[in-house]
Amino acid sequence: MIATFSRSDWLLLIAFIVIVLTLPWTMQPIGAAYPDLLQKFAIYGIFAIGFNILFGLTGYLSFGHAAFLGVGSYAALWSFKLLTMNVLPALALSIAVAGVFAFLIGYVSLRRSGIYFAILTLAFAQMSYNLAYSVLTPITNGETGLQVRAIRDSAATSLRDGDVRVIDQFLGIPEIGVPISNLFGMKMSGYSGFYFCAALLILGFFLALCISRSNFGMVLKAIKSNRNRLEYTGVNTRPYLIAAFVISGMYAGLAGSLLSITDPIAGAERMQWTASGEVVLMTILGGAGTLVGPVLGAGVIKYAEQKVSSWNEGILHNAVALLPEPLQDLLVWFFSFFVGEGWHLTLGLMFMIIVIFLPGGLMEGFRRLRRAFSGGRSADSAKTATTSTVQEKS
Amino acid sequence: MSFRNPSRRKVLKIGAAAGVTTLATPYFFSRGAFAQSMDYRNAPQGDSVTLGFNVPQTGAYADEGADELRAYQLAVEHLNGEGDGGMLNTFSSKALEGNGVNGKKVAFVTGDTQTKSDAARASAKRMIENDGALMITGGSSSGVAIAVQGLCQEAGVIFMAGLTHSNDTTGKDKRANGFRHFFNTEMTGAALAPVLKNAYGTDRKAYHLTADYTWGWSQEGSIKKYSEELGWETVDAVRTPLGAGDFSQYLTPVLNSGADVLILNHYGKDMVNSLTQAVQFGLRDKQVNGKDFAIVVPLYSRLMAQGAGEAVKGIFGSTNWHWSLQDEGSKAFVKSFGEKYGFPPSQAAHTCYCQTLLYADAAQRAGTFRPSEVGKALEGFDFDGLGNGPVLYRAADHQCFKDVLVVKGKENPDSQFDLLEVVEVTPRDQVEYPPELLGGELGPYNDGV
Amino acid sequence: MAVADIPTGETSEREFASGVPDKVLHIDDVHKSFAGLHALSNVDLDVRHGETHAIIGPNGAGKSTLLNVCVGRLPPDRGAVIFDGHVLTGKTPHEINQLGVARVFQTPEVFLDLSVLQNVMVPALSKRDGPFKLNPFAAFAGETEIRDEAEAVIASVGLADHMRDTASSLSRGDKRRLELAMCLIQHPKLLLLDEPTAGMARHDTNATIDLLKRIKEGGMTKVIIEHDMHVVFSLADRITVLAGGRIIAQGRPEEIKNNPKVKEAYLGEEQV
Amino acid sequence: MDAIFLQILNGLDKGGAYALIALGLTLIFGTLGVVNFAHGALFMLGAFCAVTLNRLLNTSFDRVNEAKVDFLGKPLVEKVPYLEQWFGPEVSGFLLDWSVPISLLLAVFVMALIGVAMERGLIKHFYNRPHADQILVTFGLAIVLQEIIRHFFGANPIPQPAPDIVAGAANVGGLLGLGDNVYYPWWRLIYFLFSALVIGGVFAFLQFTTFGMVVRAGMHDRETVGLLGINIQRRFTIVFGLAAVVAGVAGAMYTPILPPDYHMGMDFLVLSFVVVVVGGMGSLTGAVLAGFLLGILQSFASMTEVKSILPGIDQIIIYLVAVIVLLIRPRGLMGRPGVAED
Repeated sequence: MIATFSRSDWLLLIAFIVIVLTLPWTMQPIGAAYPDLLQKFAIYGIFAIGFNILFGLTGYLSFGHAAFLGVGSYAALWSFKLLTMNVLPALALSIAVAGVFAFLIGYVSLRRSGIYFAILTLAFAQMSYNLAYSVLTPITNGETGLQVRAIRDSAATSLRDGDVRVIDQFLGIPEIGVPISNLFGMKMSGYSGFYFCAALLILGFFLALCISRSNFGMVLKAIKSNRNRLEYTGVNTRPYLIAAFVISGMYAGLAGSLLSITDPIAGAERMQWTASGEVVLMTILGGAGTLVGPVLGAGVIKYAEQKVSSWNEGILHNAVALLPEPLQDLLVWFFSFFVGEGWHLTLGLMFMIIVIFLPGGLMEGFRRLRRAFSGGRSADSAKTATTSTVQEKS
Repeated sequence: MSFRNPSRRKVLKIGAAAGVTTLATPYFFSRGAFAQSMDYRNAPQGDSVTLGFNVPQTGAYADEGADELRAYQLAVEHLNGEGDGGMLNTFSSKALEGNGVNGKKVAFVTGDTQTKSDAARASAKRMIENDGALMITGGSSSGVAIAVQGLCQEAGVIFMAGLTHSNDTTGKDKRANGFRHFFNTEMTGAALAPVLKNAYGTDRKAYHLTADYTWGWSQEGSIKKYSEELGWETVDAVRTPLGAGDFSQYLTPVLNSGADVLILNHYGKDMVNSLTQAVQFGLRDKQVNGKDFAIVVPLYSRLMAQGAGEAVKGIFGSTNWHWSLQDEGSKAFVKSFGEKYGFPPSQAAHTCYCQTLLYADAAQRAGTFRPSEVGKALEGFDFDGLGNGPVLYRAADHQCFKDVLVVKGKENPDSQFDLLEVVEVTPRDQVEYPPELLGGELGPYNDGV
Repeated sequence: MAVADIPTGETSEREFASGVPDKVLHIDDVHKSFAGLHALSNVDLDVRHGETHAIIGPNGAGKSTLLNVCVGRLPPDRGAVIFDGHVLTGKTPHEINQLGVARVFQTPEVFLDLSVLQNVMVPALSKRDGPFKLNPFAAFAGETEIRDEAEAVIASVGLADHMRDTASSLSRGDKRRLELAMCLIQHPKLLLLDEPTAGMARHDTNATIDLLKRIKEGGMTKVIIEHDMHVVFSLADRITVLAGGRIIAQGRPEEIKNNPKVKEAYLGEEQV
Repeated sequence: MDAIFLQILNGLDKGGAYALIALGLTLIFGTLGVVNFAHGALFMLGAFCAVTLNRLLNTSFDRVNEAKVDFLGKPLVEKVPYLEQWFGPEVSGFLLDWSVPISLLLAVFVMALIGVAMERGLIKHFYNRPHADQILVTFGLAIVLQEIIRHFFGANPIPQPAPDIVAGAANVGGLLGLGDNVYYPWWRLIYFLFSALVIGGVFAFLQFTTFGMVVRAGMHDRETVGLLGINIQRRFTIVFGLAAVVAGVAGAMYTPILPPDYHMGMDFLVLSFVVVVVGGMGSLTGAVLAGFLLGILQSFASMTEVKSILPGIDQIIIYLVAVIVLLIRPRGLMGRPGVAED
């Protein structure tokens, strides 16, 4: 199977690995080189890659993927509370639970397509969110969020407030206060947490590349292209769609699990429809159907959420400190609409601009740039550029 | 809030300094520096110390967040010796001299919690990991406060909670590194009960509408406990979905339930909507069981009450602080806030200002920013002059104990800010409870090393 | 995609004696009406092994309905369609295809986002691997045998130069060739063609006729629905004439040409 | 019995609001084929028309009142509305009291303008783009619109009281002979009547005018209408304007029930989509039917009697109904096949 990668696929994979692993250095100039944001880049990158397997390949727009993210987080937390602080069981449990959950929702939702499918997934996710916030509080700890606690003294303490961690207790792993998630002793916060997420991001990217290049992936793309034709070609599209839905749900579960692993708390708002919308935006912003686009989109949105929102007027003033006072004030006044508390406005405008002018997302922007630079040389190179578009997309 | 305001600009520039320096410092260098002084997390290296103000800048509580941020900026100004000094002049502890803290200028970074636990933690992590903040403060909901408090405990910095009213913050979910100045539902219940008894008597039937999440339940529990002690009967307690918008389907059953008091355990937009609609349904003007029907909103926020407009008139509730208080501290705070921004501060602004001052004072008295030392300086600290009379920071649960205000919607307000009038100041000893009551465990301090 | 939503009716597979052994397709007394309007009534039709059978008729005669009944898109109200000993009635399109029935649409239906080679690989793999195979790691790029065959088929329809182009960049005529290639790779026992030259220029039409003639030499059974008499008489071995949902004539081309009933049905239609 | 009657009233009232938003949404979808995620924002903009009018009427100058002091102990600077200065307190008081109903005039004008501008400037370029693109660009627009509103009006809800005379509750029981225990707010009754009127008006407009006939024909088969040489484009613009006006007046009239804030559009967005989908994308009757159905079901699901059997049912009832309806009727209650399925 690996033999079927073309040379450009290998180059893409290697470039991806290099870029991801060097993020702590390359992100410094823009002030994003700190563990939490890097972790979020990787985690939401995984989420978006998985979402893209459904949306980018089959064209089915799910508005409920946050539900799987949330379920994955809760599953990981319960693994911490009941079994062990080691992250491997948590990962496995999250992916499995999210997969089962995705199968149930996908089995029902995929009976419909188009907007009806989107609303069905939205409805399931909103039901999960509403219930998790209120009546399911015994499992989710509602508004406060599920957290890791110290080992409970007696069975009278509820499992929400006191953990059992049977495996750790059995192995006699000592605990002081509230323990930290770890991979055989290596703690999963800070940079080690980032590299753990990065490794899984690379693995997830590699799997997505495999799927994209496989016969299975080709059928998924054919579904997007012309599902009716595919049925008359002897392909039963429904199991393919369910498989794609479950796989992308498992990616979401993995992402949710990593959220809990790097930061052991799980809240219901992760399942809200706006969170589902966020991953749609990430994917489209970067370029749906491309491999790198969703990761890029995830990075841009998380950066905006974390950094652009923190640029207050003071920072703006410093940024333009070399300019004369009145001009400074004018610039600061103008930009203060878009940064700090105005970062939502920036986000909204960014989407409008991307969707209006670059329907293929940022990746299409790069392609156009590349074409603009190579297009001057010969008609031939322009043609190669178009075919490489196909290559890239396929 | 004009950008031309010179004093504000100056503060902002200082505030930004920290952000920009760290922005430009490659992390390996800063890590190296950190490694040299493995004293405690984010020990300040230069001549300034960075605080992280984590408030909701987007979402339903954005206005509250904006007010908190104003208070923080004012506090930083006062700590650095600018402006009129505000409550520093009335504060009983005189450790702070208006030249920063421990000889270092105070700088700050800001972040947006979006009133979501995930976003709030991410934002706090940025301030700790990237901007070198060694204290995080702010927040406008209990879910967020508890989430960020847990994070600060893990990271090894101090958390000074902003507006959080749930018992859990300093109860079940309390942490050694976390401190709360704001009051809680338990105190609300204890403070409201006697006032309700005077106003409405002991023979009442109460109907609760409760926001269906932890804070709502906690509030409902406290009010039930204290009102039933009075002899009130609880007819029903109905849970309403968060953000329901239209509450009509929950209000109509109240009319025929035989209840004569409606208790709205809602906050924020839910409170505005349910109260507005309850009044529209004529509940405030009704007669039931031969008594005037009454509505009670246990936790009032003036900013939010503005949204309910006329509907708040005559409605009882509790609040942490109100700008119309006439003690020296409150007057000084209202003056310096009002002159800077042109309107009086909210209770959220007040608690955030106090928390910043209290932290700075504790660090000054401890002579270090090490969380464990600062924490010990705060534990059992008795102070006065910050607008609530004599206050104790209880060592056992890191909760402030002070008088609680019972307020009522004003019948004839003078201005748009003049919505509430203080009807009773319930003294501190009436709202105190044993620390074991709410459970939880502080655990050890974490200095982040 | 709406297919899955249509009630499938009686699906029990009855044993049907295939009767004459060289009958590939047997349409047995099929009725279909839409809102009281009889689109098909009493249609009996046999298609013999290896023949090219054309179904003609004026507009609204029920040709497309008949085809849709054959491929499982529409359930008949009564009667059955038997293919190669299997009852097709109530089966889904992909099941019918797996039995060996391939279909060319009226307007070329291909996978516009995929390359020409991929367009042909999809049916090739569905023939080999069945209606569903979950193996995200298997890629045809590594399977020379089946790929070589696909490339050969593509070359045979004259698209060798377009192997790596996306289907959306093809001309309409080329899309039709591609669709034919997609059917041919499956070596279907029966190929259904729905107006394969509709909307084509004369030049393209002739090229398509040539192509279909070549396939005919391979001995594949074909049913063609066609409007263009030039095409019909160039290709068909036998012709069935539908009018008003009923079969009015059946026979070899020359018989049909001279059938008065057919002339009557086509009265006013320029092509006869 | 009274309780059930009141819940039906609640449901009708809620349903009226849902139906009004969904009506415009499904109209836009049916004629223009556009999925408009900014429709909630239009509802919000309508509500802010009421706020704006109130602010305009309150435009005032400062007058120092030496007799009173402000919170800083300085002489109180009173805001005196120009209206009061010019026409005296009685007229200005009357205008302010009736500002919500009066704001309907403003809302009709402003929303028509916004609607036309939106269609000409943005939406028309998206007729042939995939639904996902339409969703995203209108979602982006919704964020931009609400952030602009937040910039000027803040994040807190702003109270907009109904006129005094209808601010209280009506003795519905007395009117209908059900006893004296059934009270219902006047304004909600008015809102229900208002929504019924607007819905009726829109239906009449589409049913009995030539314009409406063309639009309905366009909803049925856009290509054919285009082929007839009718300038469908101009009509689309008007339809979009109409939908914006319906959403806008629905929002303006809703302000006394729900004090408006910048985010209210998003709160209604998901709900209105569920209503449209349950009704069937592109079906006007479906949207109205689904609006009232969901409103009434939501009201009943909130009753303590129901909740004690199914805890949390009121949290999910809307979505649950959507799922059930879509699984039983693939295209919603009244949807046509082939619409919005790709």
